[in-house]
Amino acid sequence: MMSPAHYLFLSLALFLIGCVGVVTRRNVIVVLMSIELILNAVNINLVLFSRIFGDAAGQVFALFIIADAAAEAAVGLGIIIAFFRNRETVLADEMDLLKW
Amino acid sequence: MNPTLHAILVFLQTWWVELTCGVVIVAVVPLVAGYVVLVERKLMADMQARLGPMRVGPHGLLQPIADAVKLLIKEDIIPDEADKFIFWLAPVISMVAALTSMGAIAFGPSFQVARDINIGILFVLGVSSLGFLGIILGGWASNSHYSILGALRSTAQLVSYETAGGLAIISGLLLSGTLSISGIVAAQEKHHVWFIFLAPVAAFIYLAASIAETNRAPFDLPEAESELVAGYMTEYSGFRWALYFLGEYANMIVVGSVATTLFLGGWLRPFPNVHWLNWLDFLPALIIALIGVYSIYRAGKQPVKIQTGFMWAVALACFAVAFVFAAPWLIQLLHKFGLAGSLSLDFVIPGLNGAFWFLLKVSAYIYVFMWLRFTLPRYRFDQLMHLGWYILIPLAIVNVFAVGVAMLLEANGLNRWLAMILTLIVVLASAIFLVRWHDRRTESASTASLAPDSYAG
Amino acid sequence: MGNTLQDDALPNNNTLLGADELVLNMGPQHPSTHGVLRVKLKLDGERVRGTECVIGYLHRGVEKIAENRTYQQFAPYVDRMDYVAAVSNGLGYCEAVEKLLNVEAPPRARVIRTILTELQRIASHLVWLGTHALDIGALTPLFYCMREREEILKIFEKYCGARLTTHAFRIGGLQYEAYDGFEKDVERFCLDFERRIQEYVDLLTGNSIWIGRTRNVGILNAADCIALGASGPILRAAGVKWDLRKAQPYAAYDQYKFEIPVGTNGDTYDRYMVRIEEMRQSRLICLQAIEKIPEGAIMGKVGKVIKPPAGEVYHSIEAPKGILGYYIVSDGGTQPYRVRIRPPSFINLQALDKMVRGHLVADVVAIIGTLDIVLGEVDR
Amino acid sequence: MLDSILFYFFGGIAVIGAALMVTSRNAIHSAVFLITTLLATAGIFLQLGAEFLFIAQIILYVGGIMVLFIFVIMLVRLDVALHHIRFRMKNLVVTIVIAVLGAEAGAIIYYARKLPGQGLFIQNVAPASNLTPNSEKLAQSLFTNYLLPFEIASVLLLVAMVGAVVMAKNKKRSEDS
Repeated sequence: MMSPAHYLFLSLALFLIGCVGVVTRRNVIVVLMSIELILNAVNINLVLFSRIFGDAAGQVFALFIIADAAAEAAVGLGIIIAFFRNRETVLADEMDLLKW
Repeated sequence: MNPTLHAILVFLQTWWVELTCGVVIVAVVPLVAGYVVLVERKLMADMQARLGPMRVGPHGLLQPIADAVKLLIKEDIIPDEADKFIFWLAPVISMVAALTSMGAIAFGPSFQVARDINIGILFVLGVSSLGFLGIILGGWASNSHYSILGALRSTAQLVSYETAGGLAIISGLLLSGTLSISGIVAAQEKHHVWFIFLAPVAAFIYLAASIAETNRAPFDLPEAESELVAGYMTEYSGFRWALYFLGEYANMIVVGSVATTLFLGGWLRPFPNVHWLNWLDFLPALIIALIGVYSIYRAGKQPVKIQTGFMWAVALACFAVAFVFAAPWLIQLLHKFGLAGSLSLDFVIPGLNGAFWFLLKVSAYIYVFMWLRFTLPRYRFDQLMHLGWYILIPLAIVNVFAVGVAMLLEANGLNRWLAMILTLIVVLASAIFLVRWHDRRTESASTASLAPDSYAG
Repeated sequence: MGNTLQDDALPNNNTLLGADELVLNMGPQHPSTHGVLRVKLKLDGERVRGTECVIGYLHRGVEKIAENRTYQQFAPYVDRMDYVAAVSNGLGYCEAVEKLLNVEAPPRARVIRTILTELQRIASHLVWLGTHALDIGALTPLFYCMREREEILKIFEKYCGARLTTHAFRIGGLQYEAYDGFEKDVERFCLDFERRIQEYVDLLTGNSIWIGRTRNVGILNAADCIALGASGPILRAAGVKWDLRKAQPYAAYDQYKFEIPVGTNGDTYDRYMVRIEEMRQSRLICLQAIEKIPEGAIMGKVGKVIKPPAGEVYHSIEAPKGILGYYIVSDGGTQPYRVRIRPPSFINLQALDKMVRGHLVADVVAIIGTLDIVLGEVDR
Repeated sequence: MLDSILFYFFGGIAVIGAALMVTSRNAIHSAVFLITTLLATAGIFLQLGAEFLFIAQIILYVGGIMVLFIFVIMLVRLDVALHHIRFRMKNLVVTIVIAVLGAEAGAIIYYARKLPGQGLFIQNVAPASNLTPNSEKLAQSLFTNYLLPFEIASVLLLVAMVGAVVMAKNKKRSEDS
């Protein structure tokens, strides 16, 4: 097994790229995907530490995060579809009304 | 010695079985898939009162190769408005997913790439489900209405039927108590029964779901040629199309293997624990030898000389294979006369025979696929969805519970078969209820909803 | 024809995601539009909101050609309209001209005509059944149907040398005497055919998928049928007992006993059942007819040059697909002044829009199949 | 040896895929690259000995969530909006985010090197046998210690599912069908 730092760097890199995606992209769907990427980066850490400490708890939490990501994607995409139906757009900076 | 070379040698020494199996899968499965197509065409022809491919080779035996060559040298067309990158990628995904998922399948006690992976069946399911990314992306990338309709249909269909199929598999897994492929087969050996007899409803649901997952008739809506031309494959031609096609047939082999492993006893021969049936172990060699004899018989009837030669070649190949199957027994025979010295090939018997029985069962499963395809008309999309969501999925859930209850009853001392039959009755009753309920529902719906629509114009 | 795409007044937000409706071009190159029919479908998801048929890809100007041919010369052209039922086309045309000339074909000719026409009806229905089942996804019936149709075509070939576009009849009667063993061939086919029909019925009628795909699909009730002029099995499936063979008998139909099968619902399943039963009835007619074919001449009193008196005539027969009418105007010359043909496929195709609205794409295919159109006849 | 090859292979694919995902203009391409990244991450999980998570990642993430994404992208017809999307490097926020997080990374490297004995670069891990067979261990943990969170997660998924259906369902459609 590689040293833990390697995994941490990998996870950090993915996390950073995800953050950049969230901040820079205007397309809400891609923003959601970037969030999935961030969650995934977190998962790498959890699995890594589960391996280091020889405890399954880390993997259990990684599973919970996957479940959470699924829930988030479902609701997020539901919102996007509802929004698209009303405004015909999926761009973040055009979502500028609190109510329509 | 050069350390890198040494490392490579060590690596090869450790993994050579796996690597060989991998190479065999990648090299042989496309060929096998081609021949599955030939068999399908021949069967279809037989059921439809015609002959099928007869031109290339005796009885069309070389047809798959001719097809492959033809597809390879065909013009490679990418539509102008297509998304070139995805259009290129999609068939590759389909094919790779199908071949990769074969890695965890045990084609016999010793033919397996990922041998000690303890999530074997999940691996097969998960990776083969990646294949429909290829379908949906290909449908999207083609930029054609037919393709996108086919892709949408296939996504909805696969998601629905994977649920039902997954629940059916869970019933089998409950019985075996392990996710590992060899563990499942071992469990069936230990229980002295194939799981299809303990969980027949699950096996049936898996059959239906696997037909739907592989896009075969009567669930072949994503590529229904009379409606959507060719569905997601409409814009594909040449070798890309061939990749899709091979992926589809490889997928059939995968689902057949899963069903065989889970419900049909994997590589076990019929009645593996009954000793007076041990003569069944001779059957593989005998059957293959008989095929060879039949080939010789047919060789004389070939109209062209080269075809006679080809039939002889087939016969000799059959004899060679039969000899390989029979070799361990022959050597035992030689031992009786004190001839063969210390040579013994007994260790290959389970492997070879296992592979034979496994492939035989997979073929039988695929034969059922084909048989249904030639017999049944195609479902309509809404009917397909209703069947999946209103009947198969609830039934699969009920079945999972029933299998659990049956196991509990057995653990509490009830006879296994009694427990099984009791729960089976419950499951069948609920199946009848579901079908009745659904029929009544659609009948009232169709009379109510049709009228305003059809007279709207 | 039919309603155009614009007149559908459904609100836009009724569709999936409120997006524009998808216009799907089905044909002219599509596996199941039975030729070069092009149907523009306006889809909401998979639900059809409107259709527009584009026809004319096979237009050959048959009616105009008639004005430049003598009456005999035009007869082979009509075979090329409904090319799966060429004999029926020829019968209609020959009888129309005979009516114009005021001659009658001799009894022997009329009986042989009846036999051949009924065999042709079976052949046409077999093509329909095979392709219709193929459209719905059943692969095998097609080959069974073609196998039986082959027998019929062999009889045609023996009789007149041609299989498809036969030009079997001549104005005034027949050119060819029935060959030796004609009765035996027909009888053998008819006796065998009952068992064959049972094969199709076994494959399809009770199959729950088939029932699901056809029952309540493409309902066209009696009033609509009459309003649209739909005829043939479509009309009878809606419960109207109207068959020209009984209503205004032609050829030798008045001599034979047969039933007119009718449906109740007017849906695709009823049309299927009606056509299957019609095949059985045709078989019975053939069996009755070959029992005694009257002796005598096969050609009526028609001169070498056909020159009908000035006037007009309309004659219609019950072709396999519906009422096939010929309206011929003569100015007293050797060539018709005007020929107008009422092709059943063309008229029946009008019902398509009404039948498919609200159904799914898969049903469109089933409904085109159940209409039993031949594009050669639609476009002429 | 094999370990490091696998790690760099999967890690490299993951990072490259992630970068391409963020930068590609077409949302479908983004989704494809994200799928690549997720698969590579699954490979990392496998290399870390978490087989069950490996397959859960493939089945749930790639087979479930990403299909949902692709489906939605196909439904909302992004080609209309494609021209508007560009990667705006100039944005101040980007710089700030990258700077802050990069600084954090630097700090980690710095302190990790300083920690004596049990730093991050030292291979001081529990024996792999502790976690094998992995799926049984995971299941035991999940259904004993973490049963309540597990149930809550399932309720969460149910709620999300209902919510998504409610939001995505066209009201007018639901009336007439």
